[in-house]
Amino acid sequence: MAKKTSKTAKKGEISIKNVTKVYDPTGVNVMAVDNCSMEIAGGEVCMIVGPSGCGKTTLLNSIAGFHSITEGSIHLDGELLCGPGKPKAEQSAERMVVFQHGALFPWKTLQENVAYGPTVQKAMSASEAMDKAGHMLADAGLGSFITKFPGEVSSGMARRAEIVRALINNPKVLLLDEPYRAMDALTKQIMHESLLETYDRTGVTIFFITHDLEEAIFLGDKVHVVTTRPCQLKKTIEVKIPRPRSFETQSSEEFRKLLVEVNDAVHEEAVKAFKAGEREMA
Amino acid sequence: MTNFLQKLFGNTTGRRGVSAIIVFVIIWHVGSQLDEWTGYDMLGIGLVPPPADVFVAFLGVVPKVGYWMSWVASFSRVITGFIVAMIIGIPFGLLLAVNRYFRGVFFPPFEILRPIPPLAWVPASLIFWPTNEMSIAFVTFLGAFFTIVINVLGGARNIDISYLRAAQSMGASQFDLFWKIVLPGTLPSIFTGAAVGMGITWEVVLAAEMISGGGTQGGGGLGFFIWSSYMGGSLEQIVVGMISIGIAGYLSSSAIRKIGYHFMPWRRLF
Amino acid sequence: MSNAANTRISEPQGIDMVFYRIKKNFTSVDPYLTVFGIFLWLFAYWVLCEGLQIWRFSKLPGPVAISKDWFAFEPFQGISIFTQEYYEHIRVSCQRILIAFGLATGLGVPLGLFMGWSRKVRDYVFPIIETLRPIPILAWVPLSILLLPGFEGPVIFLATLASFFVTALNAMLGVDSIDEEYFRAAGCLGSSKWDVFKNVVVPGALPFIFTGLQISIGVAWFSLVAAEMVSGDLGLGYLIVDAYMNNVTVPMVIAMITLGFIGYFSSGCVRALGNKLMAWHVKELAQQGR
Amino acid sequence: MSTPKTITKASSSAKAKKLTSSLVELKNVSKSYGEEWASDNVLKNISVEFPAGELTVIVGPSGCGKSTLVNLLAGFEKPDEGRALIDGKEITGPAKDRMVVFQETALIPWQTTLQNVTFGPKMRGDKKGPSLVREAEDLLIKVGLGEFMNKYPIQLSGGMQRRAELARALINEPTVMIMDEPFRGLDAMSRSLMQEFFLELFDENQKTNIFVTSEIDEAIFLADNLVILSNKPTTVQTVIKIDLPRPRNYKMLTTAKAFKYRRQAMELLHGEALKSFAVLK
Repeated sequence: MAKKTSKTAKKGEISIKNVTKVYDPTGVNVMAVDNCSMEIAGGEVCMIVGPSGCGKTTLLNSIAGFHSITEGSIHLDGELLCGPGKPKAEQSAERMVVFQHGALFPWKTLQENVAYGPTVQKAMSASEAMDKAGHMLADAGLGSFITKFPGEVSSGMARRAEIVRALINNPKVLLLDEPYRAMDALTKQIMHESLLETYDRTGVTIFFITHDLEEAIFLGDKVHVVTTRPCQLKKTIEVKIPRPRSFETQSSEEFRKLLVEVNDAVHEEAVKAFKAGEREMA
Repeated sequence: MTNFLQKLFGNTTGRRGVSAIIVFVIIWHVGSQLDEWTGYDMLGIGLVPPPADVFVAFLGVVPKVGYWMSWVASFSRVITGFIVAMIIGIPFGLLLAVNRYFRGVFFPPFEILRPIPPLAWVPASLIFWPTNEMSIAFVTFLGAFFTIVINVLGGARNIDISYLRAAQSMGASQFDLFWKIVLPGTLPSIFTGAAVGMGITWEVVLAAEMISGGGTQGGGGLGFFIWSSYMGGSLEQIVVGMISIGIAGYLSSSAIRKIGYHFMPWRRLF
Repeated sequence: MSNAANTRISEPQGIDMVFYRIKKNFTSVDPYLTVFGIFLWLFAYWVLCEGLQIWRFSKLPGPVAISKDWFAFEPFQGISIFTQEYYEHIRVSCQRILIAFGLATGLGVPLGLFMGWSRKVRDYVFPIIETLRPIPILAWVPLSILLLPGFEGPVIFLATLASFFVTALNAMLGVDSIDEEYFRAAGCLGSSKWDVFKNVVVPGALPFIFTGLQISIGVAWFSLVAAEMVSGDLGLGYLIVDAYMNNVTVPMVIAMITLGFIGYFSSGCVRALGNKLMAWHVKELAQQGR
Repeated sequence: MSTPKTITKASSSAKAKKLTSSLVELKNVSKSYGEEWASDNVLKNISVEFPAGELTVIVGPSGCGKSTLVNLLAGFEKPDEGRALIDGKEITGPAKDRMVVFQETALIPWQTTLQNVTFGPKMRGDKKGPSLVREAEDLLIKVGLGEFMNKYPIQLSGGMQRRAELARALINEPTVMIMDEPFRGLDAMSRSLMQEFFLELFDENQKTNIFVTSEIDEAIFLADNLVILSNKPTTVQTVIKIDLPRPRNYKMLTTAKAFKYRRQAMELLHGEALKSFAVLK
């Protein structure tokens, strides 16, 4: 198992049991998730890989409390988030989401954005929160940008600030929904290194959705490959590359072997999803 | 029909909407009668005729030829002004968009004249044009013209440059670029402009009919219908006139939507 | 061939930047075209109305006649920049617009925001607004004259009504335009309902609100002029009709031009206020090169 | 300077009508744009050769002026200095011998897929009537859009739009295809499928291909030659010859040889990427 910092003993353990989600938007039932179970240990980086539109996001949304689930249950540290009799989890700062398109409030500066959480939760006074936000942003290498609006900085910087905004609340779990999707490979690389550095510092549990295989292996402790819709667990691959990892890791022989393994599992699903997508359009 | 009813009552939004309108009519009724019942006037709407009286008045005017003649008169004014504005406005806007020199010379005067409210032109045009009818047509034209030009200009200048480049590298001539790319690319804004322009046109026609007293030569119009009801002190007929104009305006803007739908098949698919 | 690729020019600062922009502006053909265009237009106007006096153009006052009267101590036809009356009309119109626009904004923006934010409010209020909206504002003129007392009441009512619809609808669309993810993010961060309204709904809808306000002030002027023309005792719209009735054409045109200026100025004010309140939006657009 | 090579590669496609491809060269090209003081935005003294019938991939960090390079090659812009040549002749403007597939899809939204594909020949008038329509239909079937000919671009998925755009370019029988990050915005999986599809097309046509991207894997997977750009100012850093066998499939990317190329490219580019982010730390 990867090296963990000691302060995160038993924190952010997620257990997903037999979760099923059926949508009914137009009278036609669509099954997004079908009897999906997985266990995520506290302080683990769990990567979910699967074709787009396969229901991965549904899983994340039900953990975060945006969607209800139809069957099954989800527990966090033994506490029921949602399950029988309680279809929808409540939203809470212990489970922070970083969104696909970025959801820093464009009308607040980076510092105000980061300070927002503690302020509205009344965990700190406004000025304390602003101070702390300033420090945390500076630690993330954004010190000279704290008074800028998100629209003024590059997407990479905005994404870093968004992760800082999540972390200032000391969440148990960080839920990331393809946060680096729109970035080019080189920017992504830098973002990965920065996220790993953050992880090594905080040891927060990370639930990360992606369909970039290299990203999955480079960041993760475990890679869960899921099938195309409805979303089911197809294969779990343990990544035993030691931390801290650097960009050289990505050209190691070990990495290459894992990539072959994941690639085979995913490619089949990708072709299936692609064909299904074409059929749906026609 | 059942389909329509189902759509209306089948969901919460529909039920709430219908009940809101019913409540609105009840308040209208109560408000108009309150003075009679209790002696207290509710916020000055005590003078408004109750809905039932309006309905009766409506039934009263429907068989009259004069009422329908006012529809015809107003509609023909609106359509004349509007069509002339389209015919002149669209090429003018496109020219402003594609030719830099044309824009440089003609855009500033256009911008200077644009903020003057169309109705402020009414007396001047009454003086200038030989007949009342022509001056109403002119002001109507002005009302729609500015809106249409601004929309056409904005739309044409916002066309994605990559369409132009793609067409160019496939060997399209300037002529083709204009007819195959610029014009269809501007269509959505043309229709937006037309819809807004149509609204303004109705306002202007009404005002012009009221101010010029419409009836003398032009044969009334809905604006004059309201105005003469006002002069005659028939409150029910005023409200009937208002509703009629509401319907007329609604009909003309849905006509524009229909036409737009027909001309822009690729926009239906959103 | 230029050597631009190899030379480095440092970015001009402060006043130098201003000079640079001015210089750059005047090396292009645009400002000359503008001057030429305005001159051409004035010249055509002069030729038609005063030079040749062809057809019915002779009935309209030309630019020379207008400017002579406008800037005269003792204007021939009653109105100039030195007469008290001129400013009185302007004052009255502006005062009415301020009241109407203020009322419409004060009522329309909150109503629109609530319509966008709460499904329930929208379901109940929106159908009523949609039923009333197709009725052109001017169709309300006789009714409002009958129902509301005095000259001020109807005029202000009409201008308010016109801009109220525009403002409320745009505020509602503004809330619709806010990405769902911002609401979710705010929820995750532990916001109360009120926090969401204050920190997401209001700022997120601002760009649309200000687009709406810009249109709304134009519409307010439009209806105000109409209302003043039909019923009124003072104001620029009244001045136009009054001049027409008294067969003096110069004050009529002066009032028209004045309306144009004030209308332009007032929408400029709304725009400036919007840009001040939405620094983030302006900077974002600038970043995208727009 | 080398003369245009004849195509020596084994051309698997017997049915290809005529194998026409051109040699494209940039000679000492410099170009600046934007305000004069923003001198980061320059291409500086770029000389690069795009051999006939080969697939050359240009890769560099984002914002390094790759799109400007495309504009120069396509003829939308002219270099400040130096020359852009096709078969030894100066590039003077956009023409049908160099078709561009754009970063954002440039399918004309008000034309159906079929109309989009027939647009070019119709405009020039060099192909007409039923034979043109048949040719376009064949091409669309080949790219897997047989059922989508009468749909508007908005009705197609991202991947389909890209394929329609490929068909629209190919019907003009260009000698050079210029691809400006054509698969950007597609998700990683559709992307890898599109890459395989694109290579099939390439193996069949053997046109000169210039492909711009910022993804290293994509670059190595596709390329015969890999041109790595460096940033601020933009110059050519290295050209790597990629010697992987064709036809290629997705498994080839995880071979040891590909990994060697990958490591080499990554080391070069990581430095460049950090340079772009230098402002951060």
